[in-house]
Amino acid sequence: MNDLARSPNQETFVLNLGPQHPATHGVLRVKLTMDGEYIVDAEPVLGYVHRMHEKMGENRTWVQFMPNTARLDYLGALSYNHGYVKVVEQAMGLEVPERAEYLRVITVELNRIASHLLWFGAFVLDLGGFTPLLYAFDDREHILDLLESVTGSRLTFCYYRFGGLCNDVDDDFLTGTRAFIKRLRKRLPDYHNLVTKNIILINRLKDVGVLSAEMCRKYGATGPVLRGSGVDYDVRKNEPYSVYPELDFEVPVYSEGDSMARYMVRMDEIDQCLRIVEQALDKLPEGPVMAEKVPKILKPAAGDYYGAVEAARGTFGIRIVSDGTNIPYRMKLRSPTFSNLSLYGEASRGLLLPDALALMGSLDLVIPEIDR
Amino acid sequence: MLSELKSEFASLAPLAVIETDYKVKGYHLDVEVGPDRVVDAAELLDRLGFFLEAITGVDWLGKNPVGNQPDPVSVNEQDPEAAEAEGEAGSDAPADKMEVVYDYNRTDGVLCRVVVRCRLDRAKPELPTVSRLIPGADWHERETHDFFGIIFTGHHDLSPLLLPEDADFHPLRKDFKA
Amino acid sequence: MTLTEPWRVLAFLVGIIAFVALNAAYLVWLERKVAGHIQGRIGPKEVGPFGLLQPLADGIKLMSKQLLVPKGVDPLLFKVAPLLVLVPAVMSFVTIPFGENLVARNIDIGLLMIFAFASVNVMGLLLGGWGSNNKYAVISAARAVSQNVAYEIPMLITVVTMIMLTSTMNLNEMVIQQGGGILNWHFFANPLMPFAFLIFFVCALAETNRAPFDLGEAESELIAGFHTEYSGMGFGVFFMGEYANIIIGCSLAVILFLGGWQSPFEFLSDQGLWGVFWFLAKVYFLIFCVMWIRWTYPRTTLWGLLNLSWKILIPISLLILLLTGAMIKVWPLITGAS
Amino acid sequence: MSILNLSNFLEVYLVIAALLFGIGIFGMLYQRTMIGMLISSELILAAASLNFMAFSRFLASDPTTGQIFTLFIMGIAAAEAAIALSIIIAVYRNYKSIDTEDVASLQG
Amino acid sequence: MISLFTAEGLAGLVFLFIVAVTVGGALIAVGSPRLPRAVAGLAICFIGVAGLYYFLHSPFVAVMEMLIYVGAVCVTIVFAIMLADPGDEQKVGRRSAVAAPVGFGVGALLFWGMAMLGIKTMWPAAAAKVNTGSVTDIGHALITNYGMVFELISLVLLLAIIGSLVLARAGRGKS
Amino acid sequence: MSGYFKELFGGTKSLFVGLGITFKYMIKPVVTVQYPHETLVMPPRFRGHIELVGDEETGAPKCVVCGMCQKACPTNCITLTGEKPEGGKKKVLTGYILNFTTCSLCGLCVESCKFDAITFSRDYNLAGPRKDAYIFDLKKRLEEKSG
Amino acid sequence: MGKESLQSAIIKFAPLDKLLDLGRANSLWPMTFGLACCAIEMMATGASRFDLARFGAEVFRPSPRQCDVMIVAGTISKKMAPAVQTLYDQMPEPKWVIAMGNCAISGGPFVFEGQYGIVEGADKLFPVDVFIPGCPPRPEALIEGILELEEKVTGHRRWPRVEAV
Repeated sequence: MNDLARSPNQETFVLNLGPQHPATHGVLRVKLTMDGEYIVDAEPVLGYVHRMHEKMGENRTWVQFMPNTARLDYLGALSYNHGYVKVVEQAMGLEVPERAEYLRVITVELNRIASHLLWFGAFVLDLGGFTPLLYAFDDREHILDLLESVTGSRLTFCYYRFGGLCNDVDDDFLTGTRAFIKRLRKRLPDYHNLVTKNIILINRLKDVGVLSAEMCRKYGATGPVLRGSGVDYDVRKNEPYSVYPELDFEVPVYSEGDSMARYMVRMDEIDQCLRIVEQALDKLPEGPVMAEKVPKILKPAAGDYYGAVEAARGTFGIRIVSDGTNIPYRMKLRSPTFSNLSLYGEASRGLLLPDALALMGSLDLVIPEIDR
Repeated sequence: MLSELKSEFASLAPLAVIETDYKVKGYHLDVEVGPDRVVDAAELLDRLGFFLEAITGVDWLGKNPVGNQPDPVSVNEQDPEAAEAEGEAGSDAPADKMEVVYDYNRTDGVLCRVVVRCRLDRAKPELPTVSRLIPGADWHERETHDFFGIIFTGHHDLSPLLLPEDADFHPLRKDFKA
Repeated sequence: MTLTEPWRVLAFLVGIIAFVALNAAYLVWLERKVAGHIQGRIGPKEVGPFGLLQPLADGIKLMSKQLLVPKGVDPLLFKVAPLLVLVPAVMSFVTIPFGENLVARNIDIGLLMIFAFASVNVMGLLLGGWGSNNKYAVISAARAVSQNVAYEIPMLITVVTMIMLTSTMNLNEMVIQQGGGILNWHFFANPLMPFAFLIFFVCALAETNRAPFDLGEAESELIAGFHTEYSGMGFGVFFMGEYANIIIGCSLAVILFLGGWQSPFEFLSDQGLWGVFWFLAKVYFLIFCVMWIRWTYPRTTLWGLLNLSWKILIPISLLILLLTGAMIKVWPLITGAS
Repeated sequence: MSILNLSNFLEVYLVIAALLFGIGIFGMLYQRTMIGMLISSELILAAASLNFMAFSRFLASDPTTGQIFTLFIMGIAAAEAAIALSIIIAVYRNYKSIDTEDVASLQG
Repeated sequence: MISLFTAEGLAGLVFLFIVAVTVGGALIAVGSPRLPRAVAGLAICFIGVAGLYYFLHSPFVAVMEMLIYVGAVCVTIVFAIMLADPGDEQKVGRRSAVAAPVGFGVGALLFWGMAMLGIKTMWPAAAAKVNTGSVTDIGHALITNYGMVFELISLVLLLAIIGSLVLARAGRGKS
Repeated sequence: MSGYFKELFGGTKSLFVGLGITFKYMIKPVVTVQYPHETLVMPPRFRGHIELVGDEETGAPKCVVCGMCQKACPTNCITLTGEKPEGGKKKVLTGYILNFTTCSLCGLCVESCKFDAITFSRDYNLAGPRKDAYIFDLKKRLEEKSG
Repeated sequence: MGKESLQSAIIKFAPLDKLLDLGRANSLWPMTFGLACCAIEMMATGASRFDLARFGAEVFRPSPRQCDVMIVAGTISKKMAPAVQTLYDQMPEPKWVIAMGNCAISGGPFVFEGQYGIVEGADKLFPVDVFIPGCPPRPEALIEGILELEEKVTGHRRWPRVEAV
């Protein structure tokens, strides 16, 4: 297979995938050099939704940057909220009430499920199955209803504040969440029967787009992509933050490194997220959701700070540089898919077009997060 | 791990190696090297099993770089405004610098984040690329070049990554005006 | 049947074109409804009662849409291709028996004729894709053809099996042989036939470029495949051709295996219009299955597709051919029956 | 001989076959690409088969003969086309460097 | 005089149409410098020829003509064109100025001669046994009288398949 | 060989299982909320564009023109003007313009308001042919609502 | 009252262009075209809960040649603008544009002084027929937008207006 694609004298042509193409989940453009249906070279071209987040970070106060974090990765907005408040709280030395931390975990994990569900649907859509997308959306709507009842938005949540949350939850949310856990647990087997065990899907994903652990390390890939390659790395476990150490969950790891492994990691993660949410609901303490001593105007001490959280797609790192004023001096957003996508060029070489698209789908791209 | 690393770094003739408070800073070791040592540092960390999480730049136009103060904890404990005043009083005329920051991390369960930073003359920001060694650095360096105009010598393609193909501006420079 | 020939031809043409157009329109509606309900939603509803006027609206829309002939295309090929897809499909209806006496031309080699027309269809896809001067369309056309060629083999082998079994290529005669209740259908003729039916059905799906074999129009890969550059009625004609082909494929499956216009029970009438009813009922059931399959599975790849054809369908269909041959010729010798 | 029952006269077919033949010969000389010549040769073969068919229909004592000849011609022609085309492709591959470097406009 | 509104009249009309399709297709096939269009013309011409066969009471051969020529030969040619990229066709196909007139002359001459031959010859009266177009007859003939030829043709086809496979492979491997 | 058949049968079975699942969902009731005919109830915290809150008795806006919301807004979509009436001590709101088209619905303005003078509206289905229809004069809206 | 009015309109043999308008208004095929956050809400609108299919508008065509309406869902960056323009130009007449979300209306939250990367509104590139504000708008708002567009095409509204409460 590969020797065909590599021989130098082949007649190749350039196929421009995107910037508007159904498979690129937004506006990524991939310049493919093809020999027939084999890919000789793939070069992602980024920047079609570059929205200047880092520049905006230097123009707004610390609090005002909050809504931007939600628009970086609109599928897992709360993870990004969380990462941002975490690093600022760390710089300011703010204590967060326990209830707030538990609620952060509950909402962030619900958001992660929503993100994975959407990925699941969109991935199967890439592979040509339309129906699972709508089943996933159906479940996702329930999560969005829950989150909307708490945060007021469906997608671009702006819920966390430095030192806590902007709102407490009510009982309806708690019972609703429990009901949702029950519902999703009942529906997951259907997903597996309909999709995971489907022979067509297995044939398309098994041994397709194999990424080695070493390659992931070289490119800095994180999240389910890395865990699909057999590396047990999850910021929630390795660098415990929030109340994750008090919750019992596993990090699914598959060692095959193919698209199927990445698929399985995410599907298993949904299970684990449900476990986390359930435990957090059980342990949810009473109390305030906002720290008492939060200064009106935030001015972190001069210096730089780094914080990382496990977002749905991998490690979201945020480096802030403060010069001691109420406006950040520099804000660097390290988005996981930026690194995850950077290995695409090498990984897709020699693949067939549909396999390359399966690989791209399995990386779970959210383009605005890459372009920032 | 940390002490071991420190001794390894000593061989690179770093400008500063500072152990930082992870709880506040979010990383363990802050190393400053000269531009000629960036690749050596990358090689060292790569050999020890680190991966490159991100590369970024900071433009210190008309300011003295902050970031690796000797004791961030003590700085934090002080009145922040006093610290700021002190920082400014420390030197009279700030030399315009451009800083490149490399974040390294590990995935094998050992919690150790290393920051390697390199300060360059803002008038001529050039340093060697590490993308030959760590392919993942490729895009990060291109992005840093996009935003700051920092030139990574030896990089195979520094054309704009996030900005339009014909962009000739560097928006994150502090003197950038649209 | 006292009509003179020209009137017969005219009646046939009008009838078939109306049938195809109406079916294409309402099968799209049905497909959208089926898809909707499979996915827990309603589907077209607001345009007319139950959305029944939806096809009409779509038709009006498509017809009034600007017909773009993009730059760089070969205008002749670009315009001829949709016709090459639709016309053979319509022609194939000539020999399909809708009822005992309701067949436009009872041709002896009807079965072969349908395959001959089907092969023209391939030409249409190929020229449409090629004429569009669009890389996606070209790849799609190449895929569609290699797929069609690969699946013609197991399909023809299965059909040869059926010809051996029935010793005729006349479709009406085949149906007549299957009279007398459900158990006389060829589907139950021997234990191998269900497998033969399955192979035939899979091949029919592949030949008509339906999911999960719709590689030619794989949206996530090739935008809209060979009809990427077609707008308005050009696209509409491709669509009609596709649905006409589905009807033909399902009709053939019904005629070969499921008893054509015969009623499933001996005591229920298959005379006159009842025959048409049974025939259409079976055909629409199979079409429903086609849709059901489309909205259930992900798409295969070209590789998977060829593997399926060469590694599974062709060996098994050959095996069925051999065993059937043995059953017909050798079994009587062994048992001594004539 | 009315214009509407031309189909019942042998001569009509012979003229059509001759026309096809002439067109084929013209194509052979006119077309310079190998595929073009192959196409022309197919026309010549079609002309020959048409003659066989016509004679078989109108003159032969055993009407299957012509049909069978035509079938054989088809077989040969198919084989010939396959071989010719694979030769053509091999030739193209070896003697032509084809590079389609033009980057597509934003299609789709 | 046959009226247009009878079966025969209509058939005659269809016959004329088919002749037009055949000749038109053939002209497109040889006259077009664009290869895909030429193949389309060829396919159209073969559809016409199939129609002529039908009028010659041989539906089986007509159907085979469609199946083999349109479905197989033309598709193969289009495939070959795709593989060999016709964009550069013009470079190869530099045709000399005399090719067209000479070709036309020779073609016209041959057509004229053969057509005259066909028309002027006094053909014997139609044979008593007119073919009925049944498949059974052809089948019988194929495996009785022409069994040997049938086998030979199979052999030729097999060799053709192997040969083209070898050729195609070699072409790919060498680069 | 046995692997071949195992895969064949396993695969075929998986296909039929999949068909069974879609059939199950097909006969289930639909989940669609038919929007213009039936509507969802927005949760109490739903964030639409902001709206001025009127005093219960007088109907006049509760806003005291402190400008906190304007300052808190990350995208500068709020412009408010006020003037001191002659003799009056407190500022009175004269105009409160919300450019909804640049709003990011973050809610920082509502949080920053110490007087509960602004709140989120329930408008969740805005759409229209004119762009400037979404530059709201909130004061006017309030007056229309109360008056 | 919706259905009745449509049927009666057809029965009365409305003038041809009125019929054409009715056909077009009830068969608005959007382009599969998402730019950013709003695209997800656009998908949600097509999904089971809101089901755009009821209005015959769920046929998301990936090829611009087969689309009637382009839903600009998200931020148009300056790098993307030429591509969006091309797509618009590739659509055959008659065509419509819906600007979904604040970014597509005016650049949304990404407008600030000295911004260098985005186009401040789709109407800077081509005429826009319907604007749907929100960040992102709820799926109902997109349905409302489609209905608004139908109103614009046919000149009257077949569906009840929903007042937010």
